[in-house]
This record gives sequence, C-alpha cells and structure tokens, in this order.
Amino acid sequence: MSKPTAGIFGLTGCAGDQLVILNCEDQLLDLVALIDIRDFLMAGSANDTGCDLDIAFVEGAVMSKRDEQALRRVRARARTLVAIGTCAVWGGVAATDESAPRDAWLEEVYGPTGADYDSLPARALHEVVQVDYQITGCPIEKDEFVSAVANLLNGDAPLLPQYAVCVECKFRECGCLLTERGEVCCGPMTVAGCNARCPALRIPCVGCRGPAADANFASATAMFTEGGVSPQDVARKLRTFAPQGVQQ
Amino acid sequence: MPSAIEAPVTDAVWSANPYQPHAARIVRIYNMVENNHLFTLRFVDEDIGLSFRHRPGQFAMLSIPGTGEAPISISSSPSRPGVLELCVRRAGRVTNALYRMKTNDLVGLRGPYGNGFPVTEIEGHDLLLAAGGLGMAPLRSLLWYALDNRDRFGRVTLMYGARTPADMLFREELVSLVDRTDMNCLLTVDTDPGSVWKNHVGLLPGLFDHAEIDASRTFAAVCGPPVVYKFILRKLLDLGFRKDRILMSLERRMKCGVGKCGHCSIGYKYTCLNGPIFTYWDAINLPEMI
Amino acid sequence: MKILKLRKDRLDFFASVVQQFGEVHAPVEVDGGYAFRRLSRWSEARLNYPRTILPPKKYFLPQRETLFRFVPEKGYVPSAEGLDTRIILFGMHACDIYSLNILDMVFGGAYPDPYYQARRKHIVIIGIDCIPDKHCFCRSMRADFVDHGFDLFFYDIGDYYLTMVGTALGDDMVLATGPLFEQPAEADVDEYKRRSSNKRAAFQLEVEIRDLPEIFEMEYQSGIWDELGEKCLSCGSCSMVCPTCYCYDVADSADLGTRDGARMRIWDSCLFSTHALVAGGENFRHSRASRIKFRFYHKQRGFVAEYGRPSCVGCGRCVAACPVKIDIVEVLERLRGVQHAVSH
Amino acid sequence: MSTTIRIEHLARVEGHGGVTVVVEDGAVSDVRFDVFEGARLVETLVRGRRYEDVSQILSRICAICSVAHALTSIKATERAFGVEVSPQTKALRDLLFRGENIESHALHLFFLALPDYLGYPSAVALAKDYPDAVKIALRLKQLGNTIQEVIGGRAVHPVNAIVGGFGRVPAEEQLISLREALLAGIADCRAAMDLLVTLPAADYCHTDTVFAALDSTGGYGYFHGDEVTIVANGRRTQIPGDAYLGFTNEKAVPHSHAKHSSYNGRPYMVGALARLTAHHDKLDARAHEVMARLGLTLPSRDPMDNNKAQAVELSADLHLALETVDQLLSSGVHDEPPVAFQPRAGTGTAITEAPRGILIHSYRYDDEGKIASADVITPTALNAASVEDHLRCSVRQAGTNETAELTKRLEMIVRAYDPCISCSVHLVRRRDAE
Ligand SMILES: Cc1cc2nc3c(=O)[nH]c(=O)nc-3n(C[C@H](O)[C@H](O)[C@H](O)COP(=O)(O)OP(=O)(O)OC[C@H]3O[C@@H](n4cnc5c(N)ncnc54)[C@H](O)[C@@H]3O)c2cc1C
Ligand code: SF4
Ligand code: SF4
Ligand code: SF4
Repeated sequence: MSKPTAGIFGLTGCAGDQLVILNCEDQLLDLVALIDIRDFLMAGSANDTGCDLDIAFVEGAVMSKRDEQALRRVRARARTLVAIGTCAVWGGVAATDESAPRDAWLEEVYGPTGADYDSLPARALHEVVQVDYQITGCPIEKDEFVSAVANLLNGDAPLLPQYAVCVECKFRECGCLLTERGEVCCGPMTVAGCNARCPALRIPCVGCRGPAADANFASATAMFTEGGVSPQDVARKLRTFAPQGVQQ
Repeated sequence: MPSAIEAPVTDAVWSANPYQPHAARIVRIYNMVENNHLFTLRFVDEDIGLSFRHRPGQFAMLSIPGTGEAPISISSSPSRPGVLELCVRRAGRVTNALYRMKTNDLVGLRGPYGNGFPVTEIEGHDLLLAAGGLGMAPLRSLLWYALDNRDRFGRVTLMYGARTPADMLFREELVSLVDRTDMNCLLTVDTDPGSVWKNHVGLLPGLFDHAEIDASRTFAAVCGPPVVYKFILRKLLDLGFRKDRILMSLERRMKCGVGKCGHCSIGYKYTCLNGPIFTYWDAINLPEMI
Repeated sequence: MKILKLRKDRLDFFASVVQQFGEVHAPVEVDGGYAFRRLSRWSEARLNYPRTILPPKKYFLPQRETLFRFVPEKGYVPSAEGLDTRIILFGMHACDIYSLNILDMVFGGAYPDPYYQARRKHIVIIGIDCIPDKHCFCRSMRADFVDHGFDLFFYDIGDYYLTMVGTALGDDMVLATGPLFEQPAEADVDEYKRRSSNKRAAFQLEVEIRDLPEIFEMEYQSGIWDELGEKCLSCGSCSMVCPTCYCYDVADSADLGTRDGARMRIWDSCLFSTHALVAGGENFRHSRASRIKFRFYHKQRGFVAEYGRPSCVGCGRCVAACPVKIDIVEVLERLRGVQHAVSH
Repeated sequence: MSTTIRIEHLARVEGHGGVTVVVEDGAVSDVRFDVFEGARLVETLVRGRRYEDVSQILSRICAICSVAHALTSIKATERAFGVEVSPQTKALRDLLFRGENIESHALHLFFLALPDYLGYPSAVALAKDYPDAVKIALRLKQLGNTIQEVIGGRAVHPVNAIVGGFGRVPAEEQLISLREALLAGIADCRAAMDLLVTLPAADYCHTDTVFAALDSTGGYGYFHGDEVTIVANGRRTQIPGDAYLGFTNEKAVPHSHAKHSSYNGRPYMVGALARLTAHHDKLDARAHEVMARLGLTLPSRDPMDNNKAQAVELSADLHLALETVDQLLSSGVHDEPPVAFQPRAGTGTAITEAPRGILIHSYRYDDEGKIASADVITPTALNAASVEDHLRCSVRQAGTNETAELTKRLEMIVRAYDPCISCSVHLVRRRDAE
C-alpha cells in the first residue's frame, strides 16, 4: 500500500500549530516515514503545490481573500481536511471582536494604505469550506495531533474529548480556582485535552481551546457577575479565543 | 516480609476477565440492505465457540481492534450453533471499521450479554413478532428459535414492515416463510417503487387485519423505531395484551455490557443486565425508557 | 473484633513500621486543598484534613486506565500494569471506606471486575476518625461509621487512638510493631463513647433519607430540575469528585503507524450530553435538566432499587466542588418541601 | 533589459511572504519584501482588556517568538504598574528566554537554513543522508522546548509567566532533570558545531551594516535591560528604551516606506549578529572560541553571518542556561507566589531580544488596569528595510544574471534574517490577492 499523502498549510495565524507539528521531535521521523508530506511550505522548499492529498491539515483563520482562495484550493485537493488550532476551528483571537471597526483600525495600525488591504474579518475554516475533522487548541497539543494522525491512518475518526477542562483538572487534583480562590477561570466552559495545563499551574484557564460541547455560557456569566466581574468583562473574557462558541 | 498479602492476584485479569474480547473470524459478509450487512462470525478458539451459548434477544460486544467496541444483537438463533450472525448497521466509528473488513479478517467478540427473551416463559404460548425497519435484527433470533422448536410454541405470527422492498432485512429468507403453513408470516412495505413486491403494501399496523391473535395466550415481541412502538403498543393494548407480555428490545449507549460503566442505566435498571428486553410494564415504571 | 489502642505520639513510629508493607499514601496539602499522594516523608501527611479533592476511588478505579494492549498477532492482551502494587492508604475517613464498600457491589456481582478486584486485594486501608464540617452529612446517609472494609481503623480518644483491627493483615501490621499497641482500658471505651456522641451532635447538616426514593418518583416532574438544569455548567466536577460515581467511558487508542493500541477506560459523567447519546444522534437525556435529575435520581432512587441503599455517602465533595453551588442537601430538602435546616 | 525575480512563497520561514526584485540593465530598480499575512489587528484587539489577559492575547502574534511576546508584554505591564519582581523570577525569566532562543535557533539553523547549504529542499530530505545530524538537531530543539515547558508551562504560548512572577515555580526535581538535559545538550551542540564548521561559505553580499541590540543587564541575555546599543561605522550609541520611537521611526509615515525603520536615515539589522556585534564582550572565552571556529569576525559585513551568530548563541545559551539552573539549585527554588501589586494608570515600554532581534511592547493603561493603547514593534518589521538593502546589494555584487542562482541567493539572504512574518504586524507592504 502506498503511503498516504498529506499537506500542511497555514492561513492567517501565528504558525503555532505548524510549529507544534515540528515540535513532535520524538515522532517526527516516524511521521514522515508513514505519511508522504508533499506540501509543507514552512518546513521545505520542494513542494508539490498541485497534487491530490489524502489529508490536509490547515492552520489559521480565513482573514483575506487570499486566504479564502488558498483554502478553497486545498479543499479541492484534499480527500480529508482537518482544521488544526483554535483559529482554524473557531476563528481564534483575531475573531474575538466581530463588532470591531476594521477599516478604522486598519488605518490606525497601517496608516492610510491600510484601507486598501486585502483584509476580512476572521472566519473559521468551516465557515468557508466543508471541514472533516477539527483538532482544537491554541496551539494544538502534540499528543492529540499524533493520536489523531494514528486514527486517521487507521481510517478512523480522531477521538477527542468533548468535556470540560474541569474534568482533567479534577483528574490531576488541582485546587479549584473558582471555588477556592474566586478567580475567573474558564475551565468549565472550555474543552479539555490540555490536561488542565493552566489550573495545574494555579493560573485561571483563559479558554484557549474553545468551548466544551456542553458549555453553559449563560450560567457561567451569571456566576462571574455575581462574583463581581462586570458583564462586559465577562463577555470579553469568554469570547477571547472562540467568540462563535459563545454565540452558539 | 511480614505480610499477609497473598501472592499476585492479577492472574484474574487473564483468566476471568469479563472484558476480554475473543478473536472471531469473519466467514461471510452478506449485503442485505445498503449499509445493513449481515456478518457471519466464527470464534477462532473452538472451545470458546462451544461455550458461547446465547438466548434469543441477547447481544454481544463486537471489537474492532484499535477502533473500539459496540454492542450488537445476535441475529442468529441458538438452535443453529457454530457461527454467529450479526446484522450491523453502519452508524459510526466501530461499524464503519467493520465495513472496511473483509472475509477472513479477525474481530473481537465477547458475550453473550443481557437477559434475552424469556423463552421458557413464552414456550407453550402463542408468539407474535412485530418489527419495523431495523427492528428485525434482534427478533430474527427469536423467530428461528421458535421455528426450530416449533412444537414448543402455539401459533407463531410475524409482522414486519419496511419502507420499500429494498429496505427489508432478511428479505429472501422471510419471503420464503410466507408459504409456510406452520406460521403466519406477514410482510409489508410502505411503498413499492419497483412494483416487484408480491406481499402487502401499507403501514405495519394494517397487518393486524390479516392475523388471528388471541391476546390471552400470546406473548408479543416488538422492536423498531419509536413510531412502531407508538402504534403497535396501542394496538396490542386494544387487543387486551397483558402489559408484562409485551416485550421490547431497547438500545442504549453501552461501554461494558456487564453493568459497570453506567451508560445504559435507565433510572434503576441496566439495559445490559436487566435488558435489553423489557416489558411494557417496565416501560411504564421506568422514566425515560422509550 | 480485636480492639487495641495506640499512643498518639507513637503514630509516627507505627507509620515507619507500616512502610515495609507497601507504599504509604496519605492526604497531603495541595494548593489549599488535600489529596492522597505517595508520601516522601511521613511529616507531609495531614491526618486532620476535612476531605480530599478526589476520593480514594482513584486508587481502585483510576482516572485513566489501560484495560488491554492490542497487538495484531496476539489480539487484546490484558494489562496488569500496576495491579500488584501494594499501597497503604493511611488516613481514610469512614465515609470514603463506606463508598468503597458500595463500589464493591458494583464491581463485584455476576461479572466481577478483575482490575478493581485486584487493586482491592492489594490496597491496605487504615481508617481514621474525623470531625464533620459544614458540608458533611454522612451521618444522614448512614455512612459516618463503617464496620468493615478496612484493615485498621483509628478512633481519636485523646492521648490514644482506639484501634479496630479489621483484617488479618491489619493484625500483622500491629504485631510487626512489637509491643507498641496496648490493651484498652474501660476508661478508654468510655472516652470513645463520649466522643462518638459528641461527633453525632457536631453535624451541621441533616437530611431525612427514608422514603426518598418515593419522593423522587413523586417529584419526577418537579420544576426544580429545570431550575438546576439552567444553572448546571455540565462541568462534571461533581461526578469526578464523588466517591461513588463510577461511570466510565471506554475508548481504543491507536499507536502511530501500526494497528497496535490500547483499550482505555476513563472516568465519565452522566452530566455530559454524550453520556446517553447513541449512534445516529438519538439522545435519551438531551436536556441539561434531565441529566442533573438523572444524577440525583440514580444515586438516591435507582441505586436503592438495585443495591438496597443510596449511592451517596454524604461526603460533601460535590457541594464543595460545584462552581455554581448546586447543593445536594438543599435539593433533597427542597424536594421534601422543607427549608434548608441547620440542626441544633 | 528588465528582469523580475519573484519568489512567490518564501519556504522555510515562518509566515507568508515573498520577494520581488526588478533588475534593469544589471542594476536593481525595485526590491520588495512582501507580506501576505492577513491583518489580525491584535494591538487594537487588546484595547479595553484587563492586564492579566494581555500577554496571553499578544503572545498569539507569533508562535516561534511567543515567549518573547508574552514576557515582553509582562515586562511592559510591570513597568506601567511599577512592579518589581523577585531575583528568582528574574532568573527564571532569563532562563525561559534562553529556552526559546535555543529552540528557535536550532529550528532555524538546522531545519530552515542548513538544507540550503547542503543542497536539500528540507531537513526531512536531509535526514536521509545526515540522519545523525538531524537527530542531534531534533534533540537540541527539544531541549529548548523542554526549558520552555518546565518554566513556561508550554513550549508554544507559555502560560506560567504572569505579571509579578510565575503561577507555579518549577520544582527542584524538574530543574535537576533540566540540568541533566542541558549537559547532554552541550555535548550535542559540540557535535553539531563540527558539522557547521564544514559548511561551504555563502557570502553573497558585503556591505557596511548598522546593528542594533538590547544592552542586556546581568550578562549576555535577552530579557533584562532597557537601553539599546546601536553600532554604526564602529561607533556605539546608547538609546534609552522609552525613546524607542526615535530609532524605530514608527509613526513617521512617508507613504511607501512607512514603518520601515531606520537610524539616522540608515536601515539597521537586529538579531543574533547584531547582539554579538554589540555585546560579544559579555560572552566568555568559550563562546569566542566557537566564534573563531566558525570563522566569524566582528563587525561583520555579511548578513549571512547571522547564521553563524545564531550558532554561537546556541552554544553560549546552553552554558548560560546551565549556569542559571545551577544558581537556582544552589540558592534553592522557592514556590513563591507572584508579587502583589495594584494596577494603575500609566505607560510602560519594554524592550527585549526575541530570537530574531529587538522586540518592543509599549502600553498605556487606564486606572482600572485595562489597556488604553498598545504598540508592538517586532524584529522582522525592524529588519525589513535592512533585508531589502541587502537584497539590493547582493544583486549588485552577484556578477551573474542567472535567475535560478540569484533566486537561491536572495532566498538564502532573507532566510538568514530568520524572519518571522506572522510577527511583522507592522509591515506595510502587503500585496493583495491576485
Ligand atoms: C443491546 C444493543 C443491541 C444492539 N444491536 C444492534 C444490532 O444488532 N445491529 C446494529 O447495527 N446496531 C445495534 N446496536 C446499536 C449499536 O451498538 C450502535 O449503533 C453503536 O453505537 C455503533 O457503534 P459505532 O462505533 O459504529 O458508532 P458511534 O456511535 O460513532 O460510536 C460511538 C462510539 O465511538 C466512541 N466515540 C465516539 N465519539 C467519541 C468521543 N467524542 N469521545 C469518546 N468516545 C467517542 C465511543 O466509544 C462510542 O461508543 C445495538 C445496541 C444495543 C445497546
Ligand atoms: S487550561 Fe485553558 S487556557 Fe490553559 S491550555 Fe487548557 S484550555 Fe488553554
Ligand atoms: S453525591 Fe456528593 S455528597 Fe454524595 S457521595 Fe457523591 S460527592 Fe459525596
Ligand atoms: S459540579 Fe455543579 S455545575 Fe458542575 S456538573 Fe456538577 S452540578 Fe453541574
């Protein structure tokens, strides 16, 4: 059986998810032995930019016409398209404020030429093309990526948790930042998979992985406002990485 | 060491492990209906095959190595031992993986689990089997059990409805029963697009007009989608069936099959231990059952 | 039962002797809370803790556990990883021991769970007396006292621990200390009784559990459930910290590049919408209200029908852990239609 | 005759950029370093956000420099609030920065730049013929990541560093195993140097270059300190950080060159080579020995030397990180909470050295501790003018019209800068979608 072909692509983002792939130091050589990575601009210069792909991993949000075209091209080439990272899955930090006056901001940051930029409000991949699987995380977790690849190679859908960060926080028996310290921790609304990284360091979760399947934003907002945080600040906080999730 | 702890007891996970799947070989894959194939399996280890004795209505846990496990009813009758037949609908991870397998491939199987139909109680009575759509899968075992032990049952009636002839599970097999004189096999389809169907056309409850049923001496086994329950149950109650003689096979999420994982719990019953066959009286008592 | 006593200031010595029977694990402080951890020094142990974040069920039914390794040529090979480890849980409270006795029923029965059973046989339990705090209602749940399920149990009687010897192994531990343990005097027994009745009075919470199953049936349609459903975050904390919540998920994980892998079981919770979801999208407990109702119903009514008693031991963990302060005692009392009452 | 050399998509760099060079009669008539990143407007997005979220949001500007962004952000906030952190925190931050530098340099040197020198399209292709070298490189990269994980809680977008200190200080055992890893890393690095010294020369451009680097306090480092040293024609100038607008020319907007930074009208280079040029005297003899082995003489007139400078830093960082770990272990690590402080209105500017050069975060806070305005200036933006200058110079000096060869050289020069295009939040020249 010939090796499945794959491409790794980045739209507008921080390249963190591609970097995490390169950070799989222990598995990298196995990975390239198992899949034929034909198109990975960040890591190589001899890319086949037109071939069909069994799997395409796409990072970043769609933030320009150029991104949109690139994504459509990748979709047309790929049998399976996997969104990697919170930007690709939910829009990410750049999507946090959809009511932002973009034109004014562009001009403010880039000067008078800003207005001419090819710039669109951030969208997640699934808003533009059909996405087969989503691996969230800002950035994605190495383990989740590697096991998702293992599943995909077997022909199975990746198995990813849908429950909240609290579950893993309890697994690790960390002190609860909400009940014990009254902090604004987004753990109950945020999907697990990071092994409760932040609470384990006594740092409140900022929700970088996007919402858990059963997130109850209305109740969470009430909980935080009762704790003395202004509704506006709560809304901002909950929207930081995945504003779409809050709307749902 | 001054210790009263005995020697390693972890042997138990080797010898008496209820979660242990046993290798079984796919001996036949039969494409009955689109995305509803009949898989015939045989245990690799003959002893395990011999000791696997199920009752109609029981289920097994099917493992696809590396992918996962799912509960599947045993569609073959214990009266026809040697192989097990599973009628599997392609629904998700495990079943997709099964559909990728070929004859001679190995899967894992453990069981049988669940209460099954109370055959000894039913024996000596008439039997009515009513199935809609995919509900035929768990009833087929009971059907053949009754036919193979014909003398132990009174009147045997099967009512089975599918959307079209192409959607009918076990179609050839069941059509061949229509002419049998020792049972009443009533088959219907909602519509017959190809005009090839020689049996009834119309909704399932309509078949009651063609059946002779004496509620006082009959057990009914019902399985199908929620609408089937809705109409058939009403009909059966109208006919005067006792609530504890109406038997239903339920589906729940299941992870262990042996009453541990908690997923199939319905209030205070486990579908895997106390079910999957429940009576209508159970259903009235158990909230959220159907 | 064999009853002895141990001078409190000799507990350290006893602990040092006990080490030769296995790894000593006891509650230690973590970020203001407590957790059972392996001790590196006896001085880390905090025996007068209110409750640990996770109950000791994590030793018997680990958060994540490999049931089988899968290798294509060999099929599913059971994993015995860690099952033989001899662990001494030093300082378990009565309610937690009681919860294990409850789990014994679930993981025993017609299909005994060999993983749980192996650990149960290998893990030594040394119980210790406790003082109820504002979340404890184990007395109402009849779990403030255990008569079995431990190897040793220490009751505080002032300068001494009155020691119940529950098993032959417990007795071996006692004997291994030489003459450390003494015979209790009548005065010691009197002191035990006095403290026992003081403890009874120290409970700030009380719930009536008689006919609770019936009340659950009567209140099945109560508006309380919708109210709780709106509030619940579905975070699952209550299930994770509950000593008697045993729901688990099973999933196969695949190794990269082979069809090798592992079958894992992982704690699950009925508060998650995936709990009763079946293939094809049908969900028997789609609404949050139906899920939180199910948690209470299963514990206080369903379990009674299955196993003869509620599967709650009144440890108060779920109350302490719930970010939106959903309080089981309050819920039970509201179901009964009485106000939250504080006795004495 | 006019030729246009266009590199549509720069490969083996972070982010999306291209290069266009128009050559007319052997002279360069136009050079453009194009950036195609969508505009994320992160500086405006943090407006109104409370201080505790700012470093988390701004670290997302770039993954490879995420420690630099997060900690520079924290430094700016601490300046604004007047927070003074503990010596232990300072040491840990220093170490965290070094971890990022090790990872980033290992990635750049071996995975992005090295394939050019040896004529391979990627490190994966290279691994077939140089398996050991690639494994060593992977280990060095991993070591950098491990440091970031142990101190920062995550290799990309650290979470443990916060205003006032750390969420949880790493435990002694973690530092002890880090120590072992560093010792192994030092041996690995030595082996890697043996390969690097054999590489063919790649000098495609010689010209006077102006350099700018943070004058780090407490030795050769990347985080502490507030003054910038500029080296031009052998003259050194010190500029206080608060006056950063004076040398970044940030707000002057002559249309096409907006935000291309210059000092006294000349473009300047930031990054490893600039740091070494300005502050190699802070490094010990061992580092100078490495410099000598690699044939790096300062001041350099060749931008490709930035690769060598990274190699020198990589080696030095391993030793310096080990020193810091030893110092932490000997003083004993304390699980101290972050220092307490009161958010207040004010401004704070922080200058640090990201792996690819000077990074500036400057904030104004309102009295609720929320961002009123934020300004971020990244090394890639600072370098942009210098990159173009060097491209122009290399075409001039090339002595060839062979497009393929020229293209390769141009790519290598851009790559030598180790640009981080996601970082270039400010780069103005962007091309619209065709
Ligand atoms: C008693 C009984 C008898 C049955 N008989 C039959 C029968 O005869 N024929 C038939 O076709 N069907 C039968 N079913 C139904 C069958 O078991 C389901 O269709 C089954 O879910 C199919 O499994 P699947 O993996 O293909 O589907 P999926 O629902 O996709 O798989 C679900 C499984 O995938 C895993 N999974 C998916 N997503 C996640 C996630 N996010 N996190 C963790 N794990 C995840 C879980 O292990 C889960 O159990 C029966 C069910 C029961 C209870
Ligand atoms: S705890 Fe929250 S913020 Fe931290 S890594 Fe996990 S999801 Fe992201
Ligand atoms: S339900 Fe709550 S109080 Fe009862 S045993 Fe579980 S955690 Fe403890
Ligand atoms: S802890 Fe509270 S909020 Fe979380 S699932 Fe349980 S009841 Fe709901």
